[in-house]
Amino acid sequence: MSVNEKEKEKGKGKEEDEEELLRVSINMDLEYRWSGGSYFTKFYKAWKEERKILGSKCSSCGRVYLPPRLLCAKCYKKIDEWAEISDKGTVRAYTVVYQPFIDPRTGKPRPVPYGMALIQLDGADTTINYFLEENDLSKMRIGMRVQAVWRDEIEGNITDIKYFRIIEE
Amino acid sequence: MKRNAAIIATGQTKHQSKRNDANQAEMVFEAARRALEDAQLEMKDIDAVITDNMELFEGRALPDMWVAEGAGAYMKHQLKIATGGTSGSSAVIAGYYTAASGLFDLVMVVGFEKHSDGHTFAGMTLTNPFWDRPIASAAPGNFALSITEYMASRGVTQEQAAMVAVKARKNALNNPYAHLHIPDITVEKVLNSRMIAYPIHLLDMCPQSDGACAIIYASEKKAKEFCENPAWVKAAITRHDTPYLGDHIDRLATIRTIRECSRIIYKKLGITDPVKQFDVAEIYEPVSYAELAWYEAMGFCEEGEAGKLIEDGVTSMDGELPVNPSGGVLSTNPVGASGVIRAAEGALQIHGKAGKRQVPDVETVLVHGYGVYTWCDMMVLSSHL
Amino acid sequence: MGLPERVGVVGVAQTKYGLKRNQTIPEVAYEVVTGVLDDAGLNIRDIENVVSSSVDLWDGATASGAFLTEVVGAVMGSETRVSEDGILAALHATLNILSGGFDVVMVIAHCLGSRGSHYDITNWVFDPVYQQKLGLDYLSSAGLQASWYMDKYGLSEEQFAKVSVKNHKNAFNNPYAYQPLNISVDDVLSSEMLSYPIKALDTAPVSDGACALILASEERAKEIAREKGREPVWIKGLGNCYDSHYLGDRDLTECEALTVAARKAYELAGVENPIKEIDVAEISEPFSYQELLWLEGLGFCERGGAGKLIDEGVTETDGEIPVNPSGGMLSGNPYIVAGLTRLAEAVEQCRGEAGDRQIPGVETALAHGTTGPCGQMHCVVIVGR
Amino acid sequence: MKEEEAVILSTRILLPFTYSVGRIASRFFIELRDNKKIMGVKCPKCGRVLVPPRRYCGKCLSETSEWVEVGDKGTLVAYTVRYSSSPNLPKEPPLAYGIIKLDGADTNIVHILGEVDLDAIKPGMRVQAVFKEEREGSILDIDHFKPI
Repeated sequence: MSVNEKEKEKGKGKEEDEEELLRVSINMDLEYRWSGGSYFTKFYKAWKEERKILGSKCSSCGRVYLPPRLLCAKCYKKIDEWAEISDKGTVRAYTVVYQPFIDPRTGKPRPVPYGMALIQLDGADTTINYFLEENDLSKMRIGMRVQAVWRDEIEGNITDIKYFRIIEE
Repeated sequence: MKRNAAIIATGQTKHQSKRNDANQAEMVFEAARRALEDAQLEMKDIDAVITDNMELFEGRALPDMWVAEGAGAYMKHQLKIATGGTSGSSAVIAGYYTAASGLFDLVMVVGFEKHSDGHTFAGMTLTNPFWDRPIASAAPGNFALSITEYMASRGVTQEQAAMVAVKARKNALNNPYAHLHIPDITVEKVLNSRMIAYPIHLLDMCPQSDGACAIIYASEKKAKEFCENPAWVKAAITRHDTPYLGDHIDRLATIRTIRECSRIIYKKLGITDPVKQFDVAEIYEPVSYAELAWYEAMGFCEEGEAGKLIEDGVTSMDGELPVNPSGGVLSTNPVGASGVIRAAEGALQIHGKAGKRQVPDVETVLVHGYGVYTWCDMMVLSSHL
Repeated sequence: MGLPERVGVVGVAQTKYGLKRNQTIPEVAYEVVTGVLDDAGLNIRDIENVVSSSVDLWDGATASGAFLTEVVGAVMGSETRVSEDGILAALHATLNILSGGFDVVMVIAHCLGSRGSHYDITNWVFDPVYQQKLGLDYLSSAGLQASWYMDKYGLSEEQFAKVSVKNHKNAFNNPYAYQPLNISVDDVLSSEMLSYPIKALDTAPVSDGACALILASEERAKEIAREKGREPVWIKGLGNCYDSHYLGDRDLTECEALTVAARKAYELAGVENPIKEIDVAEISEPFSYQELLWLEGLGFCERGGAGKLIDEGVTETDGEIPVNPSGGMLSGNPYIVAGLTRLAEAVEQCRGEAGDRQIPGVETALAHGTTGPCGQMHCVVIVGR
Repeated sequence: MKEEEAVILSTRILLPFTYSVGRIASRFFIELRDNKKIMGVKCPKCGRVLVPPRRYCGKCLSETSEWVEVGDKGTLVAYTVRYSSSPNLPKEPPLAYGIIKLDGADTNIVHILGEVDLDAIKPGMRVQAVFKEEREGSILDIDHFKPI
């Protein structure tokens, strides 16, 4: 039970018991069409056709960004270089999430618990937050090495990676 | 600034988990009415209204179209600010510029959130669908990641974080508007509460509240007319950073936005020892660990000394710099209102109207807002023009 | 009275409007950011604050202003967001400058209208208690307003159609316009009936785009403009006004909020007889009848008199008060952006740089934006040389 | 880049919202549901009878408290007939909406018009509320207003 629920139980006011207070239900079902633009299009083409992860590389400062993006904010310079990034990386931060919540992509609760990490893929200067195969905390540590486990069918979106698996090197 | 402005009145609802008796607009109305009563003003006296909240938490498009009427905006200048978690503090800053523009004398700012109507965590996961929308894990998950990094780099312990949670909830007992009132709160209780995302226990995290908070600004020429001890704005600043969670390696320890805001504001106001020179701080700490990280970034202690600061009681009610006498975001979190509450609580301390949570002889207050992983708003309020 | 200090517009940029179905928000925004910097002769580091305008439900993401942070150069910079029509972002930026908080502020509005469903999104603007479940959206509510307007003042569908004919024709002179069309009144009248009396060609098409301006304090504006061999265009007056939300509370034929907003703007600008003193007006008309109704609210004629204005060609490019020489919203500007586009067009007219759509000898121009159903909120800005 | 070359992602936002209507609207809906009565509230300051009722008068910002029953009959002020379809419409188009001044109210109410020849709708005509058989406590407990 969350703090909110507990309080609700305890603090159920007298008034609320006596008084009928109504709510209206309205289901949101909104559809949006997102374009990948120049950078996500290039990224997911390489991802799908060549199983490559490409980062945007600033030709000025050399930083390699994931996700790919239009410009380097540090240099305020449009990015037109790409750098190939490994699907192996180092965990910079990790957690196991136990708190359930509704996933607005489905309208249903996302299953918990799941392991999640900020992973710095080899070749990138930023990290990617992604699911871990492991959800046992005792097996996790900062600095551990992980590798992407890909689905059999590559559709060209981020969930083509099932999760990252802890590897020994 | 060319002109000055001060916060002259505040009003808030009793924050709680579920307001069945009032809809969103009615909660805004309650807060606005209370602020008017605080200054003994009528709605017709107000020249401009600024509202803020998080649209997708309750699923509203242009929510001000409905609720700003409750804030008394009828036939007035009105606009809505939305910058994520900083929405409230951004609205507070927007209100300041409005009141100092020379075009408006009395400006109402109202922030609100009615989490029981909506899906806050779901709303927080609506990030870029090409990237981390399927993975985004709302505040607890996102913070948990950064906290494991922070603990590793700073050696902060779960006990020290729990002390922050205890301090907040003890302070909240003095605040009749606070959402969580947990009289028997202890470090053990925090540590024994359910783990929601390692290492965050339920009681390390802010609640989700239904609530609204209003402040009224006055221009320099009007402030004294309606308020004995106006809370003058001495400085206000905003810094944003890139919008991807993964961009911010060691986010809590580095948090360069807060460091930069502090540096600029302290330089401007001649603050060299914030713990001594501020009398109160109202800061935006959605999770216990964040408060420790913000201590370092705000220069309340040396790097890595935040755990000691809380252990030494420096930031408790009877410490040298009471932080969040209101109970903070850890005790009350209607997101769109939370930034406004920080300013309202800071102003109340200067107004001398903070009741049981009043810190004696307050002259200078630091107010802070936080959102979107790293975004920061900061304001300094003073009893002196 | 006038504004306390002068605020100048020193840069404008627009995308070509239309369906940008292959682009992202940052890409669309970047085009106008580079455009406006180039137009003003400034570097991104010269921008002290950014006021953006966008709406989460249109963007389909939470705190969607964050999609702009990198492209507007606000990483470790100052930025805020107004969730309204973009003209309110410009108004707020003006207050930023008047307060003395900033000297150079960028204003930007974006909307990818083709990303989501217009009917769906505008249904979520209506309050969930009494109006949303009726299925109301901007279209149905506009139908109510238009038919009431016809019934009360005897305007006709033909007169509404003439607005559409005029604006689509004007769009041929505007390289940024999406849909220049050579159409007749009959074409409009025989187009698909969407919600009586509104037909397909009476409505603005779905479109995508962005617009940006740079505003500066008097001294800075003069310096910046001088470098480009120009005079700044000055903000002479502005007003913004909010009306009741429930359609049943409003006399939809009187657009009282617009009258109040216009009065404030005229007072500041010293305009006493708008039709004589204003040389060109850019008015947000997502529906053809609204151009006429808003002209009445703006005081260009008596209540019910706007039909005569369109009949007599008063609002044609060679008439006494040219209205929407750009082609207006009917030729395709997205919601949220439209009002800022009107301001950009008004500035271009004052500069004498409006190309084929230039009205000769413009000294004073009016720009109008609106947010919410049936013009619930209106903003009027007067600019001049 | 041509449009067809861009990677496109179709996303949906699916969320079941439940909005509390507040004490005043609850009473209004309960009266609709249980008694087929339409209630308004009176502003203590300006004296207007507000229908549908709310906790505050938007013009005066004073708290309302006095309940007033208004008629289920009224006069049509304005209307539209909606033809283009949308998933949000409570009935299949063409669907007529009206702005209705109920007898005894100072504000209008927006609702659906039914049992009416769509070509014969005229402002000024008298209309009356028709209640749904199964009522749940919402604005749609009034199914529509019909001409009388």
